[in-house]
Amino acid sequence: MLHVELVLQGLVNGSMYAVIAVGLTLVYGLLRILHVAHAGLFTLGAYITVLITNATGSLPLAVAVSAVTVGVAGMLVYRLLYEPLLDRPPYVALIASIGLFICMEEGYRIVFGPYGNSFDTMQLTERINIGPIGMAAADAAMLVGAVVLLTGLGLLMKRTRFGVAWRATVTDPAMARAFGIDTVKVRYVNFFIASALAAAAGALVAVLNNLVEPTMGSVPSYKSLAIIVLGGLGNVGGTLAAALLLGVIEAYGTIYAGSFLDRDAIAFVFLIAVLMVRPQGLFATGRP
Amino acid sequence: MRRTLQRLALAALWLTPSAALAQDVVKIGFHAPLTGFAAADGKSARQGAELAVQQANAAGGINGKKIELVVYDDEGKPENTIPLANKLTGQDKVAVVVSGGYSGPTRAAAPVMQRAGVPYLSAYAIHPDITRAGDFIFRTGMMGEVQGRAGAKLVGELLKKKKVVIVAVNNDFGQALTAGFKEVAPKFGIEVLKEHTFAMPDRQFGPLVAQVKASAPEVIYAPGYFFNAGPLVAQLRAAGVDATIIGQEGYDSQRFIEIAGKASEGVIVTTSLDRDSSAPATRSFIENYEKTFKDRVDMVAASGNAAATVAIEALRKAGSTDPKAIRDTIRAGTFETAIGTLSFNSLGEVKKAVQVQVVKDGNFHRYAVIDDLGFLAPPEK
Amino acid sequence: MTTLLAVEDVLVRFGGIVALGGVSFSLAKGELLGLIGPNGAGKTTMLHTVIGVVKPTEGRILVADRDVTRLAPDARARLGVALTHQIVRPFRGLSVLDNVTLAAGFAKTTHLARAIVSVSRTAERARARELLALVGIADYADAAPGVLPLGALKRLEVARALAISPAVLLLDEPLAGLNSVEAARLAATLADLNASGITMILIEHNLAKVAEICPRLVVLDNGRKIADGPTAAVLADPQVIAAYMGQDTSGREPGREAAHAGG
Amino acid sequence: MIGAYEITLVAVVSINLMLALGLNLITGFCGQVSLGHAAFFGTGAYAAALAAGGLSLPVVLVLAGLVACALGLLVGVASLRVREDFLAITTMGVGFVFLGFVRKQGWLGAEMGLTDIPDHGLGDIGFVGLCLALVAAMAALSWHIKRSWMGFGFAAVADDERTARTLGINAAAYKLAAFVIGTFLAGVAGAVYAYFTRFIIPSAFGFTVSISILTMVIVGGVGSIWGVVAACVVLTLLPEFSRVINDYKLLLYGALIVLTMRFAPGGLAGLVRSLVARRSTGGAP
Repeated sequence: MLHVELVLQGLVNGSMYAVIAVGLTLVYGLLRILHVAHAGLFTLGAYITVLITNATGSLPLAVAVSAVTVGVAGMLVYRLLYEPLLDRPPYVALIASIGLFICMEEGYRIVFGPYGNSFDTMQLTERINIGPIGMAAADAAMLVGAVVLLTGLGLLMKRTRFGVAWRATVTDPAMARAFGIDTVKVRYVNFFIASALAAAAGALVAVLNNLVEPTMGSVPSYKSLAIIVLGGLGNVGGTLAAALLLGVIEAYGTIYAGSFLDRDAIAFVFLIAVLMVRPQGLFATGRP
Repeated sequence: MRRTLQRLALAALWLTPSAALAQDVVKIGFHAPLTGFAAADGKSARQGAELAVQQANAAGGINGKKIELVVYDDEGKPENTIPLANKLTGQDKVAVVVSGGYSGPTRAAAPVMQRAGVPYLSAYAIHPDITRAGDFIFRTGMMGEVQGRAGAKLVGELLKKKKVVIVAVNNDFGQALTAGFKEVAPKFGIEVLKEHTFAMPDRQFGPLVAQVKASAPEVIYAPGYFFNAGPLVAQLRAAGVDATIIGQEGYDSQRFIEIAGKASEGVIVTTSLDRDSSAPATRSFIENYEKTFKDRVDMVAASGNAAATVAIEALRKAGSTDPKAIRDTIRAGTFETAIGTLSFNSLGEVKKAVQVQVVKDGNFHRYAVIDDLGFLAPPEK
Repeated sequence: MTTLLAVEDVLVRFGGIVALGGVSFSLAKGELLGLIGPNGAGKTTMLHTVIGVVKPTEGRILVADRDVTRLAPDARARLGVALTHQIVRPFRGLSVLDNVTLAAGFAKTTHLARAIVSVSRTAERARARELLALVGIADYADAAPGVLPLGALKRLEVARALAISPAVLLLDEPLAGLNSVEAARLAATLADLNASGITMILIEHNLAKVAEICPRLVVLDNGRKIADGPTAAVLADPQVIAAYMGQDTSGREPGREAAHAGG
Repeated sequence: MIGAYEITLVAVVSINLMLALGLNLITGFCGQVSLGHAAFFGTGAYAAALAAGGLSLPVVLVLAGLVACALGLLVGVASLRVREDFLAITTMGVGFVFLGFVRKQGWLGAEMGLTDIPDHGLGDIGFVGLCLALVAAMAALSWHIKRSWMGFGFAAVADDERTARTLGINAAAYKLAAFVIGTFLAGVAGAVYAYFTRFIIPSAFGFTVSISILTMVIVGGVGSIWGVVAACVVLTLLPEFSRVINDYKLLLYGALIVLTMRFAPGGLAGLVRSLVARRSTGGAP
């Protein structure tokens, strides 16, 4: 019974990681940038969701507005910050991204205040019972939301022209251009999708915790880096598996290893152990 | 050319200087985490202290002199607080300093204050070492262990429950409260079934909740802050755990009730602020705070206010800015503050009752007062 | 004649692909061996296995009768194995001169303790200038590699490899990308160096050039050695011609046309 | 006038300089991006806090350095397995594991930290003199290494590890050397920190410390000693000088980093180089 719940809760956490980290891996796969500020976009998505829901009373509307706004914000980040730095060593973009993330966190604190915000009326407070196993509706929403979003992303990547263009650009940008693929457009769309996913993750977390705060991106900012590395940098499927696996490991670790290591340390012990055995992550990298 | 200008502008930005002003006033130094992970508490503490200063100035200041609160951001970092403390004592020449910060920065500043001979009041930091720095150092808030003991007394004596699971935030606050609770738990026949910790940034407690549920305790003793406690309490209740939840002063914010919603009903906390108090100092603080800042009071604001009030009152009673006179005034005096009547023991630890509040109809209300000062007595050295 | 380099049954697998399927050959001191074969035959992989950046799945590499299969590239370099890259890899953060100077200081960089106490670069700089002059790019000495034309970078590769005073020099298409005058000059330089005692393996697509410089050839096709012997005999080998003609095995015409097929 | 404020400020800057110079050896000279420098800083601090009671100050400084570089050697060996971004994230993991371990160790004071670290006995001026002497020694060491053949080898490994190896440079040994020397400096910095604050808590050695040190190195201009020193001094003092705008100072800090990376990706050193080059070639194109 306990184990069923631990696995379930691990998957809930893992699917939150997955939705954030998949966006990050999309960016990494295409541009090899460790996009720390992704976590800042996640926070922005959460704030917009709460503020618009409180103003209009409609959560779905708020999520839609949030996804579009944050998607555009992500494209702006690419255009204004990363594009000019693409031919620089990768740490330049990394530090720029960290600087931007600091600015975003501080901006949210100054604009929205340090106390955090909540929904005026709590969302999804019901409890769902399936046989002896019960879970909060918000947890279920997290799971279902992640499945829907990631399936959608999977279909987009496999079945659409954008997906083909994206994969071609990842594999060999010069070759993709030679085949008439607009690789610049691919990058913009890529940032839009990745950032919209971050916004969706932010919305789901806002519902889950009934709390959005300026610093809510700090844990995802580094945890999701660990996940995309674990999944084999740039590998979308690997990221998904790594996120879920880490969620479950953390769930067990918190209970059974909590007396000598904290949750982050448990996650990173696992990460380091994996990398010592498989230096390329659990799954092969998306690029050669 | 534009490129060059851009670069020159950037170079200039690297050389930005600064300026400072001085006035003929009585200065009270203040530091708190205004940025970073603890910025919420920093803001509350600052507003509480500012309110005390505003009210004192409106009432004519201290012996005709206006009070100026010199506010610095300690960012929650001990090493940054050392220069800052030296600046307050050396450059700003403050008469008294109030810490609205956590234990790390306050521990770092205390020896500096002691050496400079400037009275220092810690509003709500819990680490025992703070007051051990010397005779100029005081604490107006509860030591962590003391509050932990109060928690055990609440569980064992007032609620008459035995089976407890502890779920504590993984920092000095959580560790100190847990230690205090466990120290006296046997005296009340309390059995600690399991002990868990979570990290300060954690907001999702699914695995812990599942484990707590499996342990089936009567009481959950859960030291943490409102931003942990809100989601934790909501998730416990959502999972069908109906054990009594005991929180502490970290919960004491309206934000806790907003986050946890209906789940917060019935949660009992040990804290410093009594919302239903009829004491004029408390009533006046609550009303003025909510009027001035258009926000609800919390424990941190009340503590910041109380520490600043002690500082101002001591300055007034001492009738001078001689630090020794101020120190002796604090040591000997009794002070009416937002968190009750305060006096200090030989170590500079506060002697005061612990307020027990319960969440009812979306507000904190008085549940009990633990005023067995013998039981609560902080160490004398 | 003493054997300087021996490759024994070397098998290299990348994932599921067999890049080299059990290749053996040996090289006597002072030899100049041409390593040829169609695109994808495994020539570059062969050289990378000899220098050690690729580890063979099976087989052995011996340098002067010493088994070096388990040695890292730097250890092999210290035994006198040097490589020039087909796709140039200059240190882009160092000047052209420093690229060669660094290599010339291999005696100082070998031991960390010696490296940290050694500061003077005078002797190595002088040696580097000689080598740059030898390959004909002395004018570029103080430039950053980024501004050099490909031909000059190719020659920088050779100068840098020579700087470690190699016993065996592995040349991966050093002449590609050079115009005919440059190529002829560099080819002549290489022949002189060989005459001075440096053993060499040369990968080259232009079979006419190969025939001109190399007395002996090894031919790889699909990761297997299909011929090994004196140049004229190898180029006349029907199997070699077939390999170069691809699927079309009907053209059994030996001689010069086939020799030009590599372009 | 030099008061306690200035003296303690110099100490804070010095500690950061020691950390930045150490990381500059690893990341700047040898090209191994590390996001876990605070772990070695913390190791040195804890070692010093435990040893300071019984040993003299010079011994404690060296011991702290040695303990930190023992961990550095371990991480360095691990770093040989992973490259580039994988390495960066592995070192980040080392930082978190260090912190998560220390937080739960009763003998290290867990969350309450270690306290009662004895006075260094040098007096304020003496202590700041020690700090400056250590910084000067570390800067001189960096300068020497950069000029030496070891620095030459570092540059090659940073530039193209594989090619460096084909030229006889034992890249693994060089990387280990960079880790060992760099983490030794971090350990010494940790000891100085312990003597400075006289108590230590785990959160002083967290991820944000690693990040801010790396930021100093990159913003200063990778590998440039004076650039890293300048960036370290300015970035450490910036919040101090911008106390007037308390509420916006971290925003300013972040903005300065973003703008520097965006318009001068070579960092301060690159910025100055390009301004000088522009001047000598007579203005803009």
